[in-house]
Amino acid sequence: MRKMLFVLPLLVFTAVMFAQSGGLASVDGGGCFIQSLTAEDAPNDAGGGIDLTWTVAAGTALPDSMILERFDHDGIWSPISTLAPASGRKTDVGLDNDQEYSYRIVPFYNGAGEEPCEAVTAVPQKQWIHTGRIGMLVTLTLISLVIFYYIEHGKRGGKIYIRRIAGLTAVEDAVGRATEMGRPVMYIPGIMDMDDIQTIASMVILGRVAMKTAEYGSPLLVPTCRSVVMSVAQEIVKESYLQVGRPDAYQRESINYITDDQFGYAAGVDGIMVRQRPAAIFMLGTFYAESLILAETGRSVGAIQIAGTAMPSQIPFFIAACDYTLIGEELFAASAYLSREPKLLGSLRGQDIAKLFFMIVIVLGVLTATVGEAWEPATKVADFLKTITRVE
Amino acid sequence: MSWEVIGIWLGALLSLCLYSFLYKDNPFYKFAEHLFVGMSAGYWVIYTIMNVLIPNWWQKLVPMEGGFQPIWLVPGVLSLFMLFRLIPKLAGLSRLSLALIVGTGAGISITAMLQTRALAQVNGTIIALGQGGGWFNWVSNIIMVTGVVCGLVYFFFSKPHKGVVGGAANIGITILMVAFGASFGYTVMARISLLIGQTQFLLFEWLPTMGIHL
Amino acid sequence: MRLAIPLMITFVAGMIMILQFFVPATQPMGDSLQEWYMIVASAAIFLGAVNLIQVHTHKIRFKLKNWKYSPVTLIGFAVMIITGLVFGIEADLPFDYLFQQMVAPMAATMFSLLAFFVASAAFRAFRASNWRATLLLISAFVVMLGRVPIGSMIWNKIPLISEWIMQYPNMAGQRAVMIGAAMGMVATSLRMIFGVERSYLGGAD
Amino acid sequence: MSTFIEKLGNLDRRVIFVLMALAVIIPLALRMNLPIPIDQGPSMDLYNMIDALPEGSRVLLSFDYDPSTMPELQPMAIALVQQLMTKDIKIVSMALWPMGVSLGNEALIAVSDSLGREEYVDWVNLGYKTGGGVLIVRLGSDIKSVFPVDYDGNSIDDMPVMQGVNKLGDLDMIISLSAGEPGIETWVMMAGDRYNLPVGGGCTAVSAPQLYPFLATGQLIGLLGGLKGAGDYETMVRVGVENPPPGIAIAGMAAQSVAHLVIMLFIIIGNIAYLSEKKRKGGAK
Repeated sequence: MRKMLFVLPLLVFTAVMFAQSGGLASVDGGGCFIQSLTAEDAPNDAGGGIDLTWTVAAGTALPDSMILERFDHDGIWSPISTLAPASGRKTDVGLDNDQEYSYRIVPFYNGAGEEPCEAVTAVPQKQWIHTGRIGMLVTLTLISLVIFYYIEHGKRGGKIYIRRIAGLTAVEDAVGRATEMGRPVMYIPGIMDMDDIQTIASMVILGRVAMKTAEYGSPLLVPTCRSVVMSVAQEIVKESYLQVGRPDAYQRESINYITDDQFGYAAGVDGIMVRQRPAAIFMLGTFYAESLILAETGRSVGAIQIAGTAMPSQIPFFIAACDYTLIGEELFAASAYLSREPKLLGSLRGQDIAKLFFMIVIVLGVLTATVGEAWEPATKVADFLKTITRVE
Repeated sequence: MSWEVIGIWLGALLSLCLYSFLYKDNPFYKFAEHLFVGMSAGYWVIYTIMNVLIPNWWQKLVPMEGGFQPIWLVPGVLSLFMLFRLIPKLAGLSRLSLALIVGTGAGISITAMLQTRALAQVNGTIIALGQGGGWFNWVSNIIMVTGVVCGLVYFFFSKPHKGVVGGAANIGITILMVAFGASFGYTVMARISLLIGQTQFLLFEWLPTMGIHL
Repeated sequence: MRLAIPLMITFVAGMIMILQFFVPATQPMGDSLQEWYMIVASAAIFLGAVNLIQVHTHKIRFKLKNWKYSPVTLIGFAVMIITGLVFGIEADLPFDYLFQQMVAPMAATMFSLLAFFVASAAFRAFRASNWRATLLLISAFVVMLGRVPIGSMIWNKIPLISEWIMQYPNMAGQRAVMIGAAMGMVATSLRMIFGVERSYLGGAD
Repeated sequence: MSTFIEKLGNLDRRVIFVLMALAVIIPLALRMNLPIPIDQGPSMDLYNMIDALPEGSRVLLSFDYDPSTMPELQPMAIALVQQLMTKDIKIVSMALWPMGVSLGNEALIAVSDSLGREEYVDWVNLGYKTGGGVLIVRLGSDIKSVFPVDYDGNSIDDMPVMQGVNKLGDLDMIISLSAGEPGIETWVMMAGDRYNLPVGGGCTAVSAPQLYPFLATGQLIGLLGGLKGAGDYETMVRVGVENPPPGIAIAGMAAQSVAHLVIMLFIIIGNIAYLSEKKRKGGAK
């Protein structure tokens, strides 16, 4: 429950939604070719930026070029940029926070500078809340609360149902079959590094699969595309073999690094497949184009293949070439499904509630937007929902 | 014989070695595969040193204009800890580096995924069903919205897929299948493009070196 | 206890990255953290390099199956490292030449194998075994036709139908997958940051 | 008879491989040429969006691919550069993929020479830096700190094309030619959404479906998908241009068509075999 306390600071941020405008300075040109020049603190930044906008008066002779000048605490006007002689906007960056800066525009006719227009002043400041992301902050806070609530609920022994996931019920059979045939099991954790969430999910599943191969006593091959993934995989598999009481069966050398290169990796793994002929192949993690190269070769050596990825573009290939495919979120449900750990089941329940929330937002939004075409006030709801889901 | 021609021959012969895999595993493929693995691994090591470690770390630790920035020792030490994996006694220290990688990755993912993959997509789905006008757009928009909602129902794990939920999940998986079929069909072209590219190389760059002009 | 410090680092790093997204004032902190993380993640490649050398020298020493090819890997690796260190990586020098003339064509060849695999996978998998498989088959078929000029020569509505499939059912499916997967990623990331999931550190709990 | 058809259903995949190879080699070797009708849609949107940019606008062109996806993306690069330079739009180019720099440079130099444009005045290639999304965020606050010098090592401070360009927000549009990640999606997430810049570009056909949702939400303003997109774009850019250079993509389209037909033929054969087997087994019951 303590973990939920972290949301408090987030809620405080949300509460301080007050506007933090650095003050808008603006002048009207009054006879100058610049009709108006405004300067204001650049919004939603870490400070050091001032937004300038200017419009050029219609009907006056346009200068050949214009120079934007800045007056800072050194006490001199210095040119910072050449502008095209048209209306425009510019953000001056790299300034010191909480210092006053003035700007003016000097017109150039035939190479000679003329009288500048009136100067404007602004003070750059850093912002403590990104105003375009408040809706998302609220959503993230709510989702986090729900997920942590159900994790706690699960830990305290609350009963949570989990539906059948075909690809995962097949894990045991696949490993068993490999043992019967006296052939190895291969586990491919995708081609991304440990900072990728799918790789992390894959590593957790690897722990479970390793327990099965340890129990059944079939060799487990884990070729990896990233060094860090290799060392994490070694650690996890070793731990699993230890837990099942078969530390003697753990073979560090069967978990190795191939190459960081996407297709070099595919070539290497294809080679291992045709030579070692694994009877079961798991492909879980982030995959790109190599997905089908691996899956078709695996298929050709007669392995049972269980694949899973959240990459929408690769799912169709896995479906076509593998016996079982975990689609999108099913990959993330796998660790809960295989381990039946209450906290993971709880987290899954939390994800479901979050999806339900999004479904309600969509349905409500669509209904009100549709009704809104005939009855104006309903659009307000739709607009509100669109606003909170918009993120800058 | 110029370096360019030698290069074309190297590329062409290695390509043919790899294509031989389509028939079956053979010594030519084994040779090319092993060479590919070794060379690409070497390439990435050099690449990492030259493009990441030197400009983004070393040159910040010891800037060219002189001075020494001790703060950059921190990532240096953490990198070293990562390599301690190789020394069993010190392997535990690599957990600190791993923790940094995983923590940063997780933190970036949360906001990026929620923003781009969830909220932006929900936002895009909130449309008026009559948008575009005409019965055809009504039907299309209804299919779209129902598809998204039912697709999400399919991903419900903690509710049995029975009754209404089961029905919706069924519609959901059906839409997903249509989507996957479409995505597969759309991709075929790209895959063939790659083969076209390689074939063009062999036909129009390699064959001419032997005096064969198509 | 041995996990306390790593878990704390994960928590702090994760929270900084979340914070810098919502609090502009903390962006510089987030930027530095990302640079550090990039350095540490990159430096780990040496672990892989050592492993590669170990695996192949082991194969050669014990004359394991196919050991005769291991020297090829080791020589390829050494040649790239040496040319890279001696000549640098600029264009038109040996390192770049070897990459352009050998590594790049091999990558392109492996990639192009997909044209063959797509054909064999489509042939085998796209069978009208039940109505759902039939739908998958039809949508793949129509979109495939819509992508090439021949489709519109057969019937000029085919590209439109294919476009419609991409814009509506396909988009709906993609969105459902994306939103669902995003929830999985958010939940997994949260479990990482708050130390609920820690098996990746080696050893459950 | 039925047994022959059923045998076809279990055809050795190597037969398919041979036919696929022939389907590509023959049209290329004979230089078959089929006309390309242009689709309305995302390719046209991109064309129109660029066409509407005023002269002198600045566009960031990012080459986020490598030689393996050159067949699809290089023709796009050339066609886009052609359109931009013809319209006198300044190009600030860079790459999120290391190999993209030299590929991009080839396209830039080739077109720039043919149209008489000047490096540093009309275009610049900043080169490659690692970092993907992180890099983009840093470009968002300061381009010069990330790229103090361009690809050739010249300081970007003195370049006319970089005058007034300090951060991403100073540009008018971002175009990414992307073969994966980091690429167009990264630009959408890290630049488009954050700095409210229009993002468009081209991608391999494989990644196009997953970018469609971004088109619908307006996060992407236009998209060229694969060789077809490249072919369309080549055709559009060539309209009204005297003596256009030969299109690379158009040549490959014939091979595409034949190869597609072969695959579809196999799907049909597979299904006939499957159905006939099912029927026979059903009849035997």
